[in-house]
Amino acid sequence: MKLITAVIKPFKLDDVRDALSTAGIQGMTVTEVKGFGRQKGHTELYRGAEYVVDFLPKVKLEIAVDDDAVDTTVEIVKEAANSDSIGDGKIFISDLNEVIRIRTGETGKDAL
Amino acid sequence: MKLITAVIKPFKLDDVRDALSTAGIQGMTVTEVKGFGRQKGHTELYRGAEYVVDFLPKVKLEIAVDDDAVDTTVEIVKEAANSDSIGDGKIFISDLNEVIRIRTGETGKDAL
Amino acid sequence: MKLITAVIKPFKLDDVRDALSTAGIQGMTVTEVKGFGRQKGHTELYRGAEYVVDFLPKVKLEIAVDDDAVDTTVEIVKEAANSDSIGDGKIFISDLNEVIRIRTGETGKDAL
Amino acid sequence: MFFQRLILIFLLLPSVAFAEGLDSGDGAWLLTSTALVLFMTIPGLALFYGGLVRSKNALSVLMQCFTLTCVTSLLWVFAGYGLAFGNGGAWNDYIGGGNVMLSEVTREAMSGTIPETVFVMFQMTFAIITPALIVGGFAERMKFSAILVFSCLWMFLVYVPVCHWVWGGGWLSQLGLLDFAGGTVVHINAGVAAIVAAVVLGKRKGFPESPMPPHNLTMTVTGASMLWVGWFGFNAGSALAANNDAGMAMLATHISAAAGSLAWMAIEWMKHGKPSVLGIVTGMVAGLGTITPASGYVGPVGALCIGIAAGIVCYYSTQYIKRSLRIDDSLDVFPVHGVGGILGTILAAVFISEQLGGVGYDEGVDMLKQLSIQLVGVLATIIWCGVMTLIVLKITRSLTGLRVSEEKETSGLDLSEHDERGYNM
Amino acid sequence: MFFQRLILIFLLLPSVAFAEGLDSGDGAWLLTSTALVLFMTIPGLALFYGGLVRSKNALSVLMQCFTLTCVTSLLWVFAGYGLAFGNGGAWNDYIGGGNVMLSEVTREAMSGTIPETVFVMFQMTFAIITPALIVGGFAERMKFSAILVFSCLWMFLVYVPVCHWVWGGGWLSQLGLLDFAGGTVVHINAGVAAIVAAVVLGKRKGFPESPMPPHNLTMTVTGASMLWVGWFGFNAGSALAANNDAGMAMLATHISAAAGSLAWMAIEWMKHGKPSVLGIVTGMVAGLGTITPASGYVGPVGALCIGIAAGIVCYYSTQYIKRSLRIDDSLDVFPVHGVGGILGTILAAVFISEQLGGVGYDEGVDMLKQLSIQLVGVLATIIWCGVMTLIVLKITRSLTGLRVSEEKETSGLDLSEHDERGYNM
Amino acid sequence: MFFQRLILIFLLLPSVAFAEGLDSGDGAWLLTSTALVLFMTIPGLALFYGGLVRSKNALSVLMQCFTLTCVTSLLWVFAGYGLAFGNGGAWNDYIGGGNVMLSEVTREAMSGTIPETVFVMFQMTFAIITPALIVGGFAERMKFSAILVFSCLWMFLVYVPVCHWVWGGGWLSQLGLLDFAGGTVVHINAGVAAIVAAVVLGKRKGFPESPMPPHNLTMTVTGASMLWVGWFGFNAGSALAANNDAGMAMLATHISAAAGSLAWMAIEWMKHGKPSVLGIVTGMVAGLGTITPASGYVGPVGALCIGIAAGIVCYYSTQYIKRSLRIDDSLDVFPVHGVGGILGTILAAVFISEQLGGVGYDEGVDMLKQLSIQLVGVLATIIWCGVMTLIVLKITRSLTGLRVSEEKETSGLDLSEHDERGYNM
Ligand SMILES: Nc1ncnc2c1ncn2[C@@H]1O[C@H](COP(=O)(O)OP(=O)(O)O)[C@@H](O)[C@H]1O
Ligand SMILES: Nc1ncnc2c1ncn2[C@@H]1O[C@H](COP(=O)(O)OP(=O)(O)O)[C@@H](O)[C@H]1O
Ligand SMILES: Nc1ncnc2c1ncn2[C@@H]1O[C@H](COP(=O)(O)OP(=O)(O)O)[C@@H](O)[C@H]1O
Repeated sequence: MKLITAVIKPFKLDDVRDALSTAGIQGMTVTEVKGFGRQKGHTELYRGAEYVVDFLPKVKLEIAVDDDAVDTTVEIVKEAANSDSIGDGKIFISDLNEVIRIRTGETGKDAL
Repeated sequence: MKLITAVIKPFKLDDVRDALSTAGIQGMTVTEVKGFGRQKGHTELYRGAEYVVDFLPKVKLEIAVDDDAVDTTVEIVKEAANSDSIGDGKIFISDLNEVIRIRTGETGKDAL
Repeated sequence: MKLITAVIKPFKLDDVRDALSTAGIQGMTVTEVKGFGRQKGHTELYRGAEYVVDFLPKVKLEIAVDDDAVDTTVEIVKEAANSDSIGDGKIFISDLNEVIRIRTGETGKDAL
Repeated sequence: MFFQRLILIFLLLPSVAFAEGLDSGDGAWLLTSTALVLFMTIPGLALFYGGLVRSKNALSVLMQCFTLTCVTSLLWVFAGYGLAFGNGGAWNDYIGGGNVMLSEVTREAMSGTIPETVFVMFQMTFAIITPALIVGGFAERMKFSAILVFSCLWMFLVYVPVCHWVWGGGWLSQLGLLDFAGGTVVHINAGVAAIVAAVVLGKRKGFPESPMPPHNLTMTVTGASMLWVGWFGFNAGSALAANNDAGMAMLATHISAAAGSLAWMAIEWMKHGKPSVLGIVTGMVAGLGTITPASGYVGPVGALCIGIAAGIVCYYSTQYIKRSLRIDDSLDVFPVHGVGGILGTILAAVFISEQLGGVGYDEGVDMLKQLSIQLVGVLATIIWCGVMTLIVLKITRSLTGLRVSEEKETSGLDLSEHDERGYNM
Repeated sequence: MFFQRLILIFLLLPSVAFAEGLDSGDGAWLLTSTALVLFMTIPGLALFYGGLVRSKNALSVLMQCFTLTCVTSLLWVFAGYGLAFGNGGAWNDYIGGGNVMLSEVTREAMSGTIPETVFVMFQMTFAIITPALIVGGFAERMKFSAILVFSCLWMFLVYVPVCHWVWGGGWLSQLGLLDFAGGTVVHINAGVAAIVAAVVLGKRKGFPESPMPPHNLTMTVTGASMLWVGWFGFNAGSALAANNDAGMAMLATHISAAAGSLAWMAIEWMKHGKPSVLGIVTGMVAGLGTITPASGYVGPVGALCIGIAAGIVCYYSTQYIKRSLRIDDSLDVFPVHGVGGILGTILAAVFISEQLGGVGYDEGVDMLKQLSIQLVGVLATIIWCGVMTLIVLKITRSLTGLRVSEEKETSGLDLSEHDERGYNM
Repeated sequence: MFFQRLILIFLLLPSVAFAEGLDSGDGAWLLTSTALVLFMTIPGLALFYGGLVRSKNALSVLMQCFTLTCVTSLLWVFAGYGLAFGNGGAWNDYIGGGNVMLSEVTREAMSGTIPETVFVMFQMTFAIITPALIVGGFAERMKFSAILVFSCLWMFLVYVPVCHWVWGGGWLSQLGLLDFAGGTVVHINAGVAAIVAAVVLGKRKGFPESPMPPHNLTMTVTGASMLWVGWFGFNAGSALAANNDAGMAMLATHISAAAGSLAWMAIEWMKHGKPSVLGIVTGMVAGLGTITPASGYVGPVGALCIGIAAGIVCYYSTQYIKRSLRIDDSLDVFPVHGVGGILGTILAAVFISEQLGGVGYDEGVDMLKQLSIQLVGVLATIIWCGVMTLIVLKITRSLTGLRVSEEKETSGLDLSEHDERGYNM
C-alpha cells in the first residue's frame, strides 16, 4: 500500500474530493497547513507598516491506497488540483507497511 | 524504526494517551485534522438552508517507535481508541530511516 | 528522495526557515501541532482550580529533498532549531518514492 | 402623523420653537438615543454582518460599515440634513434645501424641546445605518471603491429625498403617511437597494452550490443583541421626548422583537426539527424592522401581532428569495428588512386603531383610508428606490466597476482590498 | 423600604399617581436603565457565560440566554407583570393579579414620575436576567426543550411570587425587608435554582477529572465588562428617578465591584502565586451581586466593606462547592450569585446604619431587628425557591426529559441541539 | 473656561450649589455619560488594545485594563477625588485636599444641578481611562506587578495634580487654559507617559524586524466602535448638563471622528494603494482625542478642520516615531493620543473664535493670547508628566523590576503572568 500526500490550494479541495469520490475513493485525511515555495506571498499593512507574509494557506490531503490504485489517484488529484498557476502544489508518494481499521481490526486492503 | 500514525476520534485522545504512557510511551505529536470516510457527517442549518458537512473533526497521532515496540503500540491504540462505531479511525505503519534529537544530536533509538 | 520531518519549537520557525533558504532550500510545508514528550507542560488556573496542560504547541516542518541534500538539510535544521533546552524537538527521515509537481506534471528532483 | 406634523412645525418656526425652551429630560433621552442608534451600526450591525460572512471577508464588512458611518456623517453635515429637513421652497413637496455645513444650526437653535444639534445628530444616525444595511446585499464581492461611490450617490438620490417626503414635510407627510421611525425611509429603502444591487452584481462565486456558512456566529449573536438594545433608541427615541409615547414605543418594540424571534424559532423547529440561534436572531431583526414604522402608534397587543407576522412572513420570504428565486442577496437584507418594512408600514394602519389598542386615526381618517395612504407610501418608496438604485449602480459601474476580480473574490476581500487579515491566532 | 412602599402606593393609587405628573429626567434615566439592564443579559451575560464553556457548546449558551429573553418578555406581558405588581385582592400578601396582556397599562398610565410602560419594561429586564443566570448551573448538558419548559414554569412559580412578596406589596415588603435591587428576587433565586438543577441533572461527563477550560476568555471578559456597565442601570435605575439616591447607588455599586474584584485577585495571587483575569472578573460579579440588595441604602464605606466581603466569601464558596462538594454547578452560579445575594441581603441591615454612612433604619427598627427581617427574607427565598425548583424539574423531566444523551453531550450541544457550529474559521 | 469656573464655584460653595437644586434631566444625562465613559475603558479600550497584540498576550492586556479600572476607582475614592477637586488651602494652586473616603460627599451634596456623587463617578471614569491608555505603551513586556505599582504612583503624582491644575481650580484653570474634556489631563498625560515607559522598558523582543500583526482585528474594530459611542459621554457629558452645549459638543465630537477616520484612510490609500480597517479606526481615535479639549468650544466647521488635521498629523507622527525613531511604543499611544492632545489643545484656541463658528474668547482675550495660554498648558503637562513618569518608573524598577524575563516574553504574558490562555478552540 502507498500513502499519497498532496499539498494543494485550499479552494481546490472540494474539486479534488469530488473527483476522487466519483472514482470510488472515499477515505482521506485533510490538514490545514502553511506552505512555503516559489509562489509569492502577499503584503499586509498595519498602521502604515507594510510587511510581506511569505507563507500561504494550503491543505494537505493524505490518502492511503492500494498499490493498484496509486496511478489513478495521482492522476485524478493532478488534474483536479491544477489551476495552471504557481503554487498549485505537489504530490508525494511513499510506502505504507500496514493499515489497520481500529473498529474491526481488519488490516491491509480491507482496512481502507 | 517505524512511524505509527493513527487517526482517531477527538474525544478518545485522552484515553489513548493515558494508555500509551502507562505502557511507557511518552512521546508523540498530535495534529487536528478533518476526516472523510464512511462515517456520515452532520447537517447544519443556516436561515432555513440545510446542508451536509461531510468532513469530521479527527485527531492524528504520530508516534515514532523502535521496531520492537510496534506491535504493543498498535495494540494499545487499537484498544483505547475503539468505541465500536464507524469512524473510529485507522492506524498506518511506515518505515523511518532515522530519528534525531535536535538538542543532543542523538540518533536512532536513543533519540526517541 | 527523502522526506525530512522536523518537530520544533514555534519561536524557532523563522530561524530555521531563514537558515534553509540561505542554503537554497525554499520549499517546505508547515503544520501547527501539539507535542507530548519529556518537556513539562504548564499549569493553568480557572477559578481557583489548577490543572496541568501537558501538551505543548510545536510546529512540524515537512521538507522533501533529493538524497544528496539530506545531510545538509538535517544539519541546518539541527543547528537552527537548537536552543539547548528540553523540548527542542526531533527530526525524522523517511523514504519518498516519488514527487510530482501538480502544475507541470514534472516528477522526481525536478518537482522539488 | 402627529410626530411628523410636530417636526414640521418646529422646523418652520424655529424662533417660536426656541421660545418653548429646553426640556433637559428630553435632551438627555435624545442624547442617549443618538448614542444607542450609532451603537446599532458600529459595532452592532458590523458584528451582525461580519459574523455571517466567511472569515476571509470578515474585515471587509466591518470596514464597509465603519467607512460608511464616516462618509455618511460628513455628507449629512455638508448638505444631507438641509436637503432632508430644510425648507425647499417651491420644491418643498419633494426636497428640502439650505443649511449647508449646518450654517443655520447655531448652538442656541432648538428643535421642539431639544437642541437642534441633537436633532441633527439623532437623524444622522438613521442616515448612517441605512447604507450600512445595504452592505448585506452585495457582501463578499463588491469593490470597496465602488461601495463608496455608490453610497454617496445613493444618499443624495434616495435616502435624502425619501426622508424629506416622509419626515421633512414633503408630499408623503402631507398625505398623512404613518412611519414612526423608518419603515419606509430606512427599511424598505435598504431592502430594495440591497436586492437590486445583488441582482445587478450577480451571485457570489459558488452560490448556491457551495455552502457558505457564517464564520463566527458568536459574533453575529453579539451584534444582534446590540441591535436589539440600540433599537430602543431608534424607536423610543423617535418620540423626540422622554415621555409616555417613548415608553409605549419601547414596550411595543420589545414585544415585537420577542414575538418575531419566537415565531421564526417555532417555524424552524417544526420544519427542520431543531431551532437555531441564527434563526432566532434573524426573527428578532424581522420583528424589530417590522414594528419600526408602527412603534409609536400601537399598543402591546398590536405589537405582539406585528411581531408574530414579521417572524412568519420574513421567514418564508427568505426561503423564497434565496431558494426559489436563487437571488444572492448575501445576508438576506430584502426578505428581512425590505419585506419587514413593507409589512410594518401596512400593519401600522391596522393596529393604530383604538379598538386594537392603538392611538387612533386622525380626524376624518379610517382604516381603509389609512391603508391606502400607507400603500402609496410603500409603493412610492419601492419604485423610487428601485429605479434610482439601478441608475446609481450604472453610474458607479462606469466610474469604478462593481465587482472585484474572480481571483480577488477567491482569496477574500480582506487581503485583496485591504491588505489585512481578520485573525492571526 | 421606602422604595417598595412607594411602588405600593403608586400601584394602589394609579389616578393619583398620574396627577403627580411626568418627570422627563426620571423618564430619560429609566428608559436608559432599561436598555442597560437588557444589555446585561444580551449580549453581556450571554458572552460572559458563552466564553466559559467549551467551544462545542458556545452557541447553545448564547441561544439559551437569547431565547429566555424572548420567552420571559412575553410571559411578563401576558401575566407576569400583573401577578407580580398587580393587586391580588385577598391573596395580595402572596401574589398579585390582573393586568393580563397589560390591559390596564394605558399609554397615559403613570408609575410615580415615570410612565407605567417604562416601569413595566424596567421590571421586565429583571425578570429576563434571572432565568438567564440559572443557565450557568446546567450549562453543557441540558436539553433545549427542557430549558424552555423549566424556565416558563419557574417564572410563574418562583420569580413572580417572590417578586410580589418583596417589591409588589407582598408579605416580605410589609415585613420591612430591605432589597433595593434584587438580592433575594434575582440573585438568591437564581443561585439556588442553579445549584438545585445542577444536582438533579448530575455532573457533566468528565467532571471533575478532565479539565474543561473556558474556550474564549476574551469573550468572557467582554461580557463581564458589559455586566459592570449595565449594572449601573440595574442598581441606580432602581431608584426609579435620576436623583441623589440614584447617584449614591451608582457610586456604591461601582465601589463594591472594584473591591470585590481586587479582593478575589488578592486571594488568588497569595494562594496560587498569580492573579488571573477569570478570577478578577468573577470577583467583580461577586461584588456586584452582593451590593445589589444594599445599593440604595449604604454609603461609600459600606460599599467598600461589602465588596471586600463579597470577594472573599464567594471565592471560598466556589472552592468549597466545586472542589469539596464536587457539585457541578457548571459556571458557579450558586457560590457567586446565591452566596453573594445572601451575604448582601444580610449586610444591608448592617451598613444601612447611619453611623456606617447609610440612610438609617426606619422608625422603630434597629440593626438586630432589621437583621432578623433580612434573615427571614433570605430563608423564605431559599426555601421557596429550592422546593419549587425541585418540583419544576420533576415536571419538566416527565414532559421532556432533562439531559441530552451522552453522545450528544460529547459532540456538543451546538451541533446536537441546534445544527450549528460557533466557528468556521 | 466657563466650565472650569463653574466647577470651581460649585466646589467652593457646596451649600449654595445645593440651593440651586437638582435638574433630573442633567442628572439622567450624567448618569448615562458615566456609564458611557466606563464603557470606553471596559470593554472598549480593552478590546481595542487586546485585538492589536499577539494572541499569547491578549488576556494580559484585558487584565491590565480591567485591574487598573478597579485600582483607580478605589484610589479615587480614597483620596484622588479630594486631591483633584477638593480645596487645597494655601497649596490650592497646585493640589487640592480633603474628602478622604469621600467623607464630605453626602447623599444630599450637589455639584451644580447634579448630585455630587454623580460628579465623583463621572470624573472617576476619566481617571480610570488615563492609566489604561498608557498600557498601550508597554504592552507585551511589562510585569503585571510593576504595572500596578507604576499606575498607583502615577495616579497621585501625575494625573491628580494635572487634573487639579486644569479642572480643580489650580493654576492652569486660573490662567484660563481651555481644556473641555481632557486634552491635557487625559490625552497628553497618557501619551507622554506611554512613550517614556516604552523608551525606559526598551523594545519588545524582535521589534522591528519581526512583524507583530494584530491577532484579532475584529476585536479591535469592536473596541474602536465602542470608543466612538462612549466618547459621546466623555465630551458631551463634560457639559455637565443635557443642554445646548452638550448637543454641540456631541456634534463636534462626531464630525471630528468621521473626518479623522477619512483623512487617515485617504493618506493610506494614496500612499499604499489600499485603505485598511486598522488605519481608519486609528484615524478615528486620533480625531476623537484631538477634538476632546476643543469639543465644547467649537462649531461644525471647526470640528471638521480639527478632525482632518488630526488624521494627517497623527498619521505622520506614527510613521515617524515607529519607523524613523524606532521607538517601540507598542500600540502607538504617543503619536495618536499625545500628539492628538497637543494638537487639539492648541487648535482649541483657534477654532473657539466666533468668526470660525466657536463660542468666542473670554473678555480681554484674543487668539494670540489664548494660544500662548494653551502652549503653557501643553508644555507644563508634557514636562511634568515626562519627569514624574521617569521618576515613577525608577521607583517601580527598584520595587518590582519592570520587564518580564525573555523566556516569559517569548511564551507570552497570558501564560507566564496569569496562568491562562485566551483561546481553547
Ligand atoms: N520541498 C518541499 N517539501 C515539502 N513541501 C513543499 C516543498 N516544496 C514545495 N512544497 C509545498 O508545495 C507548495 C507549492 O509549492 P510552490 O513551490 O509554491 O509551487 P509549485 O508547486 O507550483 O512549484 C508549497 O506551498 C509547499 O507547501
Ligand atoms: N484511505 C484513507 N486514507 C487516509 N485516511 C483515511 C482513509 N480512509 C479513512 N481515513 C481516515 O480515517 C477516518 C475514519 O474512517 P471511516 O471510513 O469514517 O471509518 P472506519 O475507520 O470505521 O472505517 C476518516 O475520517 C479519515 O480521517
Ligand atoms: N516518539 C515520538 N514520536 C513522535 N513525536 C515525538 C516523539 N517523541 C517526541 N516527539 C515530539 O518531539 C517533541 C519534543 O520532545 P521532548 O521529549 O519534549 O523533548 P526532546 O526532543 O528534547 O527530547 C514533542 O513535543 C513531540 O512533539
